[in-house]
Amino acid sequence: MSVAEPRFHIEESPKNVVSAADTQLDITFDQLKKLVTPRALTGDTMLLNMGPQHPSTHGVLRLLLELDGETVLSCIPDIGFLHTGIEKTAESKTYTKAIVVTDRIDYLAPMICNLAYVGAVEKLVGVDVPLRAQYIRVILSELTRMNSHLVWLGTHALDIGAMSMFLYTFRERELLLDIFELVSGTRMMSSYFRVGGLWRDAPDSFADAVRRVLKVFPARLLEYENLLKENPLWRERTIGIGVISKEDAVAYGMTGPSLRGSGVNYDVRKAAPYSSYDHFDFSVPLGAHGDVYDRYRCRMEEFYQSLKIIEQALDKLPPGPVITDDRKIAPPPKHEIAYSMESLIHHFKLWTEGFRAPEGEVYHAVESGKGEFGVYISSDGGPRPRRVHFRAPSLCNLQALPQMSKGYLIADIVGIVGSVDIVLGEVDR
Amino acid sequence: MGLEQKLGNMGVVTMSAEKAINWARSNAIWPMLFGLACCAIEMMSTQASNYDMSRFGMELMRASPRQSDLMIVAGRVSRKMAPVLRNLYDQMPEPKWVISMGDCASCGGVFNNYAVVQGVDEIVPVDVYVAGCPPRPEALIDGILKLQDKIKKEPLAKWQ
Amino acid sequence: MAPILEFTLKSVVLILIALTGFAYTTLLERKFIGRLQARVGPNRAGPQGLLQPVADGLKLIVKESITPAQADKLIYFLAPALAVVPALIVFAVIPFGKGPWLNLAGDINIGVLYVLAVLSVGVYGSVLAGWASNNKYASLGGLRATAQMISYELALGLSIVAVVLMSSNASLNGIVDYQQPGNILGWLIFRQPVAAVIFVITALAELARAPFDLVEAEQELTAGFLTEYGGMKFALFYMSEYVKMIAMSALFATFFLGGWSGPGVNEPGVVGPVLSVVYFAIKVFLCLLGIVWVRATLPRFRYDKLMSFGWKALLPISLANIVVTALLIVLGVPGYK
Amino acid sequence: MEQPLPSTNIGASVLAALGESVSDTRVFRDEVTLFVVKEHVSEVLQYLRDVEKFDMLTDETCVDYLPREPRFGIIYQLYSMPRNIRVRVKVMLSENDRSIQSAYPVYRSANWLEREIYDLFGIMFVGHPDLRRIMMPPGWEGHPLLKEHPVKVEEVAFSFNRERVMADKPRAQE
Repeated sequence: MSVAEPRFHIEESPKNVVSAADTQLDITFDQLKKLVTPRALTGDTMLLNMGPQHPSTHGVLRLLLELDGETVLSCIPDIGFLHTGIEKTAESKTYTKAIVVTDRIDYLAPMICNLAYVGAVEKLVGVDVPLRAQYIRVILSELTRMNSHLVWLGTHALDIGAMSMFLYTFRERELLLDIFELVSGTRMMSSYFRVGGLWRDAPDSFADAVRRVLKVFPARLLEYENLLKENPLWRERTIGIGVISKEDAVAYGMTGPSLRGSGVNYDVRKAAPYSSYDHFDFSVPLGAHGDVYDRYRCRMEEFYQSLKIIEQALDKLPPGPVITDDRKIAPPPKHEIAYSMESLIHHFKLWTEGFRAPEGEVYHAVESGKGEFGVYISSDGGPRPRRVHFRAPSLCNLQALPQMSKGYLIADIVGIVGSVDIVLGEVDR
Repeated sequence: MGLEQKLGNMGVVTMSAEKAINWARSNAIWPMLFGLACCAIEMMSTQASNYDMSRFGMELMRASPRQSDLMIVAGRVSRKMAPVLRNLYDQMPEPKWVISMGDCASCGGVFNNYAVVQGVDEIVPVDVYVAGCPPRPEALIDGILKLQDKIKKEPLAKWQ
Repeated sequence: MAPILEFTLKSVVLILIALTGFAYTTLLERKFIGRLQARVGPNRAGPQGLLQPVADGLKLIVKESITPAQADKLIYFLAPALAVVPALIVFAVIPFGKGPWLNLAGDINIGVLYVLAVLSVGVYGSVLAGWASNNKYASLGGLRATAQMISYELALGLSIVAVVLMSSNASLNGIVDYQQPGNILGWLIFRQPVAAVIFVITALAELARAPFDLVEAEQELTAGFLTEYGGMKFALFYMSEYVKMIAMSALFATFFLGGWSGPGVNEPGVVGPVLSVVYFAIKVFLCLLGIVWVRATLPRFRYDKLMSFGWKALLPISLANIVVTALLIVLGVPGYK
Repeated sequence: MEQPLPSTNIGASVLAALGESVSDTRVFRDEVTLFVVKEHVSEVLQYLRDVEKFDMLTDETCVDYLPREPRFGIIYQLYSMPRNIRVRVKVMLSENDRSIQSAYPVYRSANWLEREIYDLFGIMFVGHPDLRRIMMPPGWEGHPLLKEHPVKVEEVAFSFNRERVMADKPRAQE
């Protein structure tokens, strides 16, 4: 393999043999110069494209790596390969209809995205959610968090070469998907939460299904721990890799387990409890060193905390309605439509026009599996939002990748990317 | 394609060869390790223990397009990804097949907007469309079985 | 019978056996790893999926053969052959059973040297493939193959030296004979456990199997040196990997598990040789299962850790093992004579 | 300023310290928004970070208020980890002058967020180290999140117009 032939020479510096065109990025030479070390321009080091189709970039992330041997000198992420225009689409839909696109942002944790969005709309229009709905939301959010962490664990272990882990975690994931299917009728894109509550009450077998998860999971988690926690190869591959300090992590806006792995105690569930998270007793696992292993430990501990929250919520689950009785926001029950003129009008208005929100702007954040998932809505007083913006935790966490990956080997890069737990649907939206 | 051109029209010999080769091809489809979005997660579920695509000899997901026969376009294809996707398709050796998994890949799905390609058949020829958002693993397996049937009926002479 | 005819016949039979073995080793791996991962594994092609390797092979043969435009054509073409041939000719010296007929090249007295030499040639296939593909991932894979081979070849050789010291014989038949005083304790794995462990580790590294599969580390280098290979050329690399797996298992069985020895191999007539072949096959099969099991369990080594492990841990240990073995032999400790 | 700022949130001392830079404040649903004059945005952010301990820029985005003038609002969501409070800083930009000082020197997390705003809205960030498109492909023209950009790109095919729509649809070649 040799350095690529120069496609066009840069006039001022005839020594350069690498052109911006070689990187296949949309980049000028001056911009490239700032991103790589000077050695890359003389062909002394190798520029390697990783992605967008690569087994371990978790979708379609693309990394341009500058390598000296196998050591990474600089890492330039290139995103946008999954840019879906979700924010634009949400602008063109009514508040209720836009719930379906939020599922597809973080498709590993759709319920949490739903929760963030409906939470923001509830804040905007000022509506209260019945306690039962809040508790079911908490249960489902925590199940979703476990779902997200299971996929993370499987793919992260697969990246580092422990291939069986992937199949075990996906086996357990089916248990969770069964519950989502039970309540919403679909495995992944549930769209189960509505503004003001839930689509409908959870079926009777819901509690049993969740209890089954509570019963099965501890043993399965122990299996995972046995396979990885003390495995010398795993520790060798993760301890001291991809270190990021507290200050850097905060400056890059990292949130979630990636931030807590560095020892910063910030969890939206504790800092600004939503959906009655303050009713439950749980702790926030913290790391100390900010390396891949600590982030791994943080997420593993979160499994146990999630189980704890689910158990409490299930025990305390109150009876009652699951959606607000504000007919201007939530549709009336079907049987009312038959005999109440007013209900029929409400129903018609809600499904044709949607409800109107007061003019203003709100920002509502929840803790997703990846970090702080925020929704910013700017309303112009009409039935459609003027602007919806999703604050994606993966985007900010991924921003720190160049900082985290400097000086490590290629093999570590895949581990670091895995440990940050990105989901490209959310990064690109 | 190499073999068929050399064989030419040899009547019964080609017929038997055709059967054998199509049987082999339909039973050893190696998919490319290529996921885009939500559907990719369901594709991974399909490979995992509960649904187990390996029964069809398909667990050898190859990361390199040179070694793969089937491209499962799992998820929405953005305008930025489209040239990459076509490039990957061109790098696959013949014969090759494409499954368009999910609504976004098949027709744009809920995303009729500036960023998403309205159906991956604008970029690569598709053999089987699987509906759903995302399709259940059973639906994907059904799509694969449909593709196997299709492969079994393919005349060798078609692969010029 | 003219010797040339005899050799040809035996070679053909052996190669056929090796290739069938290769095909069914792939199936074994897929089935066994499937079971380990709570899956079923291939079961649609033929009864119980037994024809799966046939389908794979036939498909790969009739697949379009691509040569990248920028590749070094000749080397690109030769590399797969360079990988397969050494893997196949290792079998020449391995005694498959009792009696001269079950040994292709007869009893050559430098069998151990031959094995080491041939095995180290095999890596050229990977290196040249990586080089000729003109692909950055492939060349990284090729470089890794070189580094890995150099780091582990030495320890592999030294672990075999201990075996040679014990049996004072460099012929593989001699080593097997040495290990069969009639009971299982004659196997060298019990008297040379350190050498056996080192042999297992270095053999995995030599095979580039997990956890040492850095050469084609899928998650890091897409497919490593294989990235640009498809169709039949890819099948040849695939073949070389699995044939090497069988060869290494056979060598491990020969060096440490008493080769073809077992109860009843000294029976007169046909029974003895047949039994010996069966024993040998069982031992090889168990070794193969072990290799697959390791793959399903362990994470991958990292490149630099792999190197330092090879040079800083395995090499000194294997040297020390030789010194201790030599001392034990000189002192005449029971069991070490 | 009709109602006083909530005491749990940012204090009135901030307003006194920032003086002229803050043109207006608004409280909606207990969320405080500071309207900042465009020229002073860097100093305000610097002050909020260093003195008021707003150590994290959680989000930065843009809103297109199309019929209105000034047309664009750049939104900064700040969070103070030690004080556990949030504040929103808003800078209005007019249609004709779509540029603003970059927040990158103050908050490193602004890097990609500003690239995204540049890509989707066409706002220039002065002093940004690496301002290029991030979401859209290199050859893309225009900025899709502007209100004048249409949402739909393709007519939806129904049975009555299916033939006409399908006739225009591009098809891939083998």
